[in-house]
Amino acid sequence: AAAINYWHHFTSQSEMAGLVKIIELFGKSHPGITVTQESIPNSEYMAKVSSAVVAGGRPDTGMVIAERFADLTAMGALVDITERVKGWKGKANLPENRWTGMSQDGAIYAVPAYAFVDWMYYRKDYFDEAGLSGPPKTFDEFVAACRKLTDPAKGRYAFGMRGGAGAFKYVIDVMEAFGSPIVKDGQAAIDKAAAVEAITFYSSLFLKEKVVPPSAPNDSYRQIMEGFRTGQTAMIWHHTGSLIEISAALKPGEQFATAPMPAGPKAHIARVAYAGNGIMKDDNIDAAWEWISFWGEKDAAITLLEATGYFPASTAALEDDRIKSNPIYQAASQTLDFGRLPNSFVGAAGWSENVVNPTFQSVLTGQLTPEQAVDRMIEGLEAALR
Amino acid sequence: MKPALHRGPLTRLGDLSETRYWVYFLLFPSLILLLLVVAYPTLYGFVISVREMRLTRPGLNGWVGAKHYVAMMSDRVFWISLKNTAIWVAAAIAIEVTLGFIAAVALNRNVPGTKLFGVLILLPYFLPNVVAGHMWALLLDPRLGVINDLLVRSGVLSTYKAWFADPATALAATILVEAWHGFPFFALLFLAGLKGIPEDLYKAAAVDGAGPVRQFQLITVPMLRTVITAAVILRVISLVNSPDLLLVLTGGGPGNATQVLSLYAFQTAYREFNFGYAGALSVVMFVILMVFATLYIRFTRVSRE
Amino acid sequence: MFKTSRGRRLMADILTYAVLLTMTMFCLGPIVWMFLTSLKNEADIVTSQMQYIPRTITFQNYRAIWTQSNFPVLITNSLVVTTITVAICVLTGTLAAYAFSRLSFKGRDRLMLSYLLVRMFPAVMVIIPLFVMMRTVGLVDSRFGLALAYTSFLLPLFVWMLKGFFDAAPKELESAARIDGSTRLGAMVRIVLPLARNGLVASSVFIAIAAWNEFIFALMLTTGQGSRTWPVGLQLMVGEFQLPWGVLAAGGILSILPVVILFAIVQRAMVQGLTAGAVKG
Amino acid sequence: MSIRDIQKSYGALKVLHGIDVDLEDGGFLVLLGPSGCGKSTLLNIIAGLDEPSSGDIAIGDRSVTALPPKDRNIAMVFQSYALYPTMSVERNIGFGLEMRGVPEQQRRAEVQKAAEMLQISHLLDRLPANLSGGQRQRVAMGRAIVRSPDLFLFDEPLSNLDAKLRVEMRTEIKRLHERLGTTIVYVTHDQIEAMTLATKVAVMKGGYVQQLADPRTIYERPANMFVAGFIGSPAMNFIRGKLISDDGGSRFESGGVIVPVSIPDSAAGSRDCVLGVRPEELKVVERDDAAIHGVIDVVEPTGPDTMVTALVGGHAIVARAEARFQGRRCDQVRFSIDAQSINLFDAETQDRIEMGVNPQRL
Amino acid sequence: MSIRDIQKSYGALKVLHGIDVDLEDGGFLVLLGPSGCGKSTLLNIIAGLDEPSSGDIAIGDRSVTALPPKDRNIAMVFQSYALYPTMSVERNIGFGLEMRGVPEQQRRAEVQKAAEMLQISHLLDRLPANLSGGQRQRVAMGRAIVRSPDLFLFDEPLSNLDAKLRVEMRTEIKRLHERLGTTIVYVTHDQIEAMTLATKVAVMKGGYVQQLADPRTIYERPANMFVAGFIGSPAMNFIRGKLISDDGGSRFESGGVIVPVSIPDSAAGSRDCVLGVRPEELKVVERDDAAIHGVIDVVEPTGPDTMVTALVGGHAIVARAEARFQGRRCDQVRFSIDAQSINLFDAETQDRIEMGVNPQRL
Ligand SMILES: Nc1ncnc2c1ncn2[C@@H]1O[C@H](COP(=O)(O)OP(=O)(O)OP(=O)(O)O)[C@@H](O)[C@H]1O
Ligand SMILES: Nc1ncnc2c1ncn2[C@@H]1O[C@H](COP(=O)(O)OP(=O)(O)OP(=O)(O)O)[C@@H](O)[C@H]1O
Ligand SMILES: [Mg+2]
Ligand SMILES: [Mg+2]
Repeated sequence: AAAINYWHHFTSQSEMAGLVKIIELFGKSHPGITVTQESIPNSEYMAKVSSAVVAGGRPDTGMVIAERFADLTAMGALVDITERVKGWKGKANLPENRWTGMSQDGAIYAVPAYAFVDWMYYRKDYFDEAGLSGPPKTFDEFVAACRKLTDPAKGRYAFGMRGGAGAFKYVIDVMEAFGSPIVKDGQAAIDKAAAVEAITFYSSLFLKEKVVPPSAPNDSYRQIMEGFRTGQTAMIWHHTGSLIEISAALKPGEQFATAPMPAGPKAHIARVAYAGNGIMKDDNIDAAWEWISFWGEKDAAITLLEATGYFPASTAALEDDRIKSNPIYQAASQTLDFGRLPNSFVGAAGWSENVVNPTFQSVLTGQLTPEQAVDRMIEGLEAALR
Repeated sequence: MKPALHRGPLTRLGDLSETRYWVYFLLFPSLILLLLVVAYPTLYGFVISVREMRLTRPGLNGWVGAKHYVAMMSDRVFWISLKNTAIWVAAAIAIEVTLGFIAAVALNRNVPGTKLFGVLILLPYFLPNVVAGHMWALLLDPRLGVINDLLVRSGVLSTYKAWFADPATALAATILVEAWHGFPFFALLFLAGLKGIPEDLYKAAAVDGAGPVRQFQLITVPMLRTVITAAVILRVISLVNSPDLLLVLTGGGPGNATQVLSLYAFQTAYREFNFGYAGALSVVMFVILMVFATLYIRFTRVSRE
Repeated sequence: MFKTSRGRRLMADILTYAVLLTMTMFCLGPIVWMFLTSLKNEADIVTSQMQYIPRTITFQNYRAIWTQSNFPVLITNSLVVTTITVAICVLTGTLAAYAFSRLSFKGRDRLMLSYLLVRMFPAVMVIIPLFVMMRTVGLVDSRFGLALAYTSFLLPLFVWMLKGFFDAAPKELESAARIDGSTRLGAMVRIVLPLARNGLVASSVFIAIAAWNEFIFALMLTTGQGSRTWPVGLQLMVGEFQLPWGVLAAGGILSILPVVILFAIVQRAMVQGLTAGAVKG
Repeated sequence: MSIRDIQKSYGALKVLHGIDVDLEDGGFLVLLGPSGCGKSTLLNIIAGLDEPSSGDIAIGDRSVTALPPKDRNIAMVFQSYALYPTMSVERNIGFGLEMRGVPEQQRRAEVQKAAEMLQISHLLDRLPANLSGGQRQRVAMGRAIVRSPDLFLFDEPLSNLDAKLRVEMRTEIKRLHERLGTTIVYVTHDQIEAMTLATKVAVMKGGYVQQLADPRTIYERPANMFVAGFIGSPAMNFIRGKLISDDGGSRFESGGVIVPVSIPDSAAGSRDCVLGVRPEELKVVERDDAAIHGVIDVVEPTGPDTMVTALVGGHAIVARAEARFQGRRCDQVRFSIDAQSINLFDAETQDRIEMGVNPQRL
Repeated sequence: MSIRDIQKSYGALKVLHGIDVDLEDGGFLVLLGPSGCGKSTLLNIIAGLDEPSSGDIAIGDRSVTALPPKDRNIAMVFQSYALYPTMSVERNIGFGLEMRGVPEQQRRAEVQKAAEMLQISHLLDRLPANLSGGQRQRVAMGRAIVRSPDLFLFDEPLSNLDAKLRVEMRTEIKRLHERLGTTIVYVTHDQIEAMTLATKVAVMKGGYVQQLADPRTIYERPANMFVAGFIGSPAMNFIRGKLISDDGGSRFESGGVIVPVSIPDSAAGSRDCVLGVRPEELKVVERDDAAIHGVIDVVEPTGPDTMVTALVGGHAIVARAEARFQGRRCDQVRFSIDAQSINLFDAETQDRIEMGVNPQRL
């Protein structure tokens, strides 16, 4: 009998419920292996992993999301599992694009399990009220809709912009949508003109158009969710993972609906971030492999979907009726066609959180102009890549 | 005393206690403990600060001398953090000392009910930083915050304000939270100090013609100076060193409006995995604290004698 | 004419009450609000219309925190870690404080000062080497290891406080006991410690509160549920996909209960102890 | 100064039961009594630091009962000196003037004058912590003097000093009083201080004044046994016995001790009473017909004198003998009594029995 | 007990400079000196509570220098009494026996015996907090007695008591010593205690023993001006002047004061010296040819006596006059000196100048 432990950043009630079920399932099919799970707050996950890498004490297995993949492999936190994957029957259900975010230089380090698919939630009732026929498809339409939906007198704003923790995600999205790459061949590749345009556009929603709640500079997940749920905002950008929470507060289809992210002038950006599991140390490598590959199979994926609404990575699971027949999920399915992986390069996390976030906040608060902000981002990116 | 005890190991320990080695015996456990849990890590921090240690760039690791310190001089965030740290600590301490003093003086009057008030006023100190942080985040929330609601209702504000989102108010808001959380510490120590002031001094001053204000100025404050000195220095150390409240409240934002050194070091180490630079930041904090403490202790001693 | 001086005293009393009440409101208001929040439904909290008094009182949040968060385990861990911390500090710190207070030896003052200075290295950088050390002796992720880490900043505080209390206990009592036939050790255990009892309680409560509330070390040095403490557990539940406010508030309320109870028990001893220590200060 | 029927209770505890005292201007009143008898309470009431439950106080000819301390124009010296530890000696002394808005220039001059009088001019820049006990005492007095108050209050100002200094400072205070002529109320439990300093002594016990008189009267004609025993060191010797009056006059008898006394209006008969005689009135004699025969218990040479404790019929009797006294423990010893100097007390009421003069010496 | 060349330094500060004292068994040694002279330090070293920097201590005939206090078989009474506040009086007294493993039964008996001797049997169940000062003092003594130690140590045991009680307890200690016969070392800065109690007094100053002798010698023939001034209250009067020796013998002259003295080996000439005379040796006389003429400055009746301070050529001179002395401030006063009782000190070394006897009375 082997015992392995597993680090993850599932914390909400629904996530934990899903995880517990998966462990249960796994226990049934692998009676010889016991899994102990340890949940670590998402924001502290990398801190813990890194200190475990420096000081020792890594877990057997851990959750790997696409954004962190590069950092994790760079610090040598993951074990190469290419050989095992090759001989694994479950590989059939995971097409090639699922693996790109989990491999580097041809070597595979994690088995994909589920995906966060970015999309937009909007208040259907507000849209109807404002005489808008449907969700905006481009940035131009988006701005136009925003203007209509905003009414500060009623305390209503069109868009719940995320300016606090996690804001970088959408800032980078908008930059790419305006045609600026971030990193090419391991070199900083931000196109300054395009990036400035992007930042100007995005921040103007707050600064000029004032279609964003004044609290935006410090709003993170919780605040934009509450803004949306309390009816303060009409649109928010997020991913499939929050569907359950919003559905609990608002009626799907009546009060709110989902749509793909609007397209930018140069590109249509929406992220499909696969998350998987990797092996972090090779003491119990066989048992560890059993566990992480189990996540890639259909049973586990469906279980997780049922509990959390996270999209399965496995194509077999995607065929499931519960996804196909639910209109709310259509936007996600559409996004799967054009969505791309998040940027992943060594230092991405640090740069995003410690440079992009504060500089963008500074733009929102008027301390920096978009030009200065972009300069700082480039400067920070070059430093991070050095 | 049981005769058995006379022959046991306790007796030997007792005999030891009459020798000159006793002092070593007494100091040994705590010294060893501190050397282990403090001295080694501190040394380690110093060493790391002159090395490159970036987890995500294992290839670069090695001796780099003063590189981090040089880099720090042109690091904008470092200077902002330094300034914020100074403001944050100074303002928080000033408010806490003031509030603590007022509370202690009021409690020391021993009006009926003082005991209850004493416990109630101490409550904030019992809360973990994490809880206090989240609680105030809710109180000051731009949508759900009751403080905004009260201010709007009373006409002070026209709309809800996002206190933590506006760089003009973010630092002040975090200071308020810290003050709320920390002032009972001072109240408790000052209360103890006040009880130690001889009653005769007040009587003498009353006979000499000093009113309550002068008595406070000329007796209460000077007599509490030792306690104030000690409490302030302990508090400064813990405020400078622990990032947890800001970690919970703002994460340093918006922009770098609430970035302080401890938080910056934390983020450098655990978000950018740049331990070398974080080590250098820590060393600088350590040196600043040392210099502060030395000057502070000297200054307060000199003025006392 | 009694009125004038009585009147003056009355004014002072009124002022005192005004100050105390204001302070109490300032201190208690947020906690009361947290309490109210903990009794509300989510719908009464996340609402565009401020709801002061819960429309329906629910204990759902408490139930939720109890079942979801592993609350009993977390609280037990916190209790155990705090207890061990206090125990270590009392065992080693008392000896050191006694030595500083009662014995004269070369470099005493300097050593005292260096006990204070060790607190000055930021926690952030202490964590990694500490972790390395703990791992080599197998203490990572153990409650004992965490307690040991706490001593790095609590032991000096404890020693400093307790020394003050020892200083306040008359030296002659100890001499008397030694002449009566105790060893130094015996005199310390039988005479000095009982005398400094209140001070011991006061110092212990101080560090107990600090240990109970500590976050950064607890976060970084524990991994498993086995040793995770309550503040970390709570923060963890908040996580990215956040805990509902009601549950969080319930957690907050639960987290002060043990401390308040502890304090209520030792309040007298603590205040007396502090006063005794301050007399000489 | 006059005190009228001052009463004071702390809750249910009554600590002063109607105190009446009058003191002429320039007088020196000593409140004397054992610990807890209410001396400090009374002094605090006079100072205005405490409020009486009832009664009235006048200083000079104005009633000050309702005035706060600062308006009573008094100065006070505390047992603990109560020097402001953070201020220099100069500022300490000048503090009362400062509070009254006296300009700096004048203040300095006054402080200088007081300091010279007390010989502490060289200490003006120091902090109280750096002074010796006697110096602190002087500073505390300086603080009082400089204000030229109507009334000085002293609360056991010497009891923190060691024996030697106490004697010196006592003389100093006496000299000061004679020089300044200010009225003084002085609290102490040391009867020698009371004897040497006072123009009037109020002996207190349990919140009552037992006797209010000049020191000599108090010493020689104490109103009751409490006063008699409290004043004098070593204390007055008490011998229980009987007062027998018959045709041959009156006499006191106890065991072998017989002392003829003259009681002006004595009914014939015998009553229980107590003879009080001070140690210095007992003379060691060789004569066989001395009044008292005893056995030496303890011999204590103090330098100028020798205190002899003898056992006389179960009583321990102390006598002050010459420095050259040579007796030792267990030796026989005989004392004569100067009948003029004895006191008689009623055994029951403990009050003094008034006597006439009987010049005969035994 | 014998103390050999005890030295003690605290860091750079040397507080004892080689102390040598011998005390016969059953003797009563008083260490007397002003505050800070090292008395307590020496006592603590004898007790073993402090280690000497060098030197040797023997009790009886065994050297105890290296023994911890518990093995020295001593008992000690502290100024603050140092009663264990949490233990009953009985346990307090019996604590030393308890520590030595004496069985309960026997302990009780011994405690009872000691308590009876000190008349505190009725207090055995109380806690120290509920005792009066004098009672605490007795308990502290009980704790010492019960152990029947080889040596008693007292560190200012009476200085926390008020004047009255101090005198009583002093007698008590004297009586106890005579009864038990145990060797005692007793620290005080009160010279009267030293005089009355000691069989041998060591006067200390600044870490040196100034004089070691029996009380009478110390009082009458002090080794130097320090000892002379320290012993006696009021202090010895010093008059600066010249010692003039010529054919007509030797005499002391200062202003109008002329006192013939007999110096055994005096070279002719004159030298600066100081005359010391105790207050009780100055007699107030009416004669015109008295040695000293002065003006009264302060008159202090103490009860049995009256202290008269007079100004004589710039010196303040104190004399002990009769209780009935009637002089007042500014009156003329004349004193005669008993030439036998004077002391002469070298003005420079301050040491005593040995004199022969000159029986003439002025
Ligand atoms: N604030 C108070 N509350 C209650 N009782 C008090 C208070 N102050 C004094 N007493 C009581 O009043 C009585 C007289 O106290 P006071 O201080 O006047 O005595 P004292 O004669 O000055 O004694 P001592 O010589 O010890 O100073 C004492 O029994 C004391 O316990
Ligand atoms: N632990 C110590 N460290 C340094 N100096 C000390 C220490 N203990 C005593 N001294 C110094 O040694 C000297 C003698 O002290 P000691 O206590 O023996 O005086 P003392 O004669 O007992 O005085 P007192 O009459 O005030 O009790 C003093 O100057 C004192 O300051
Ligand atoms: Mg008093
Ligand atoms: Mg001493």
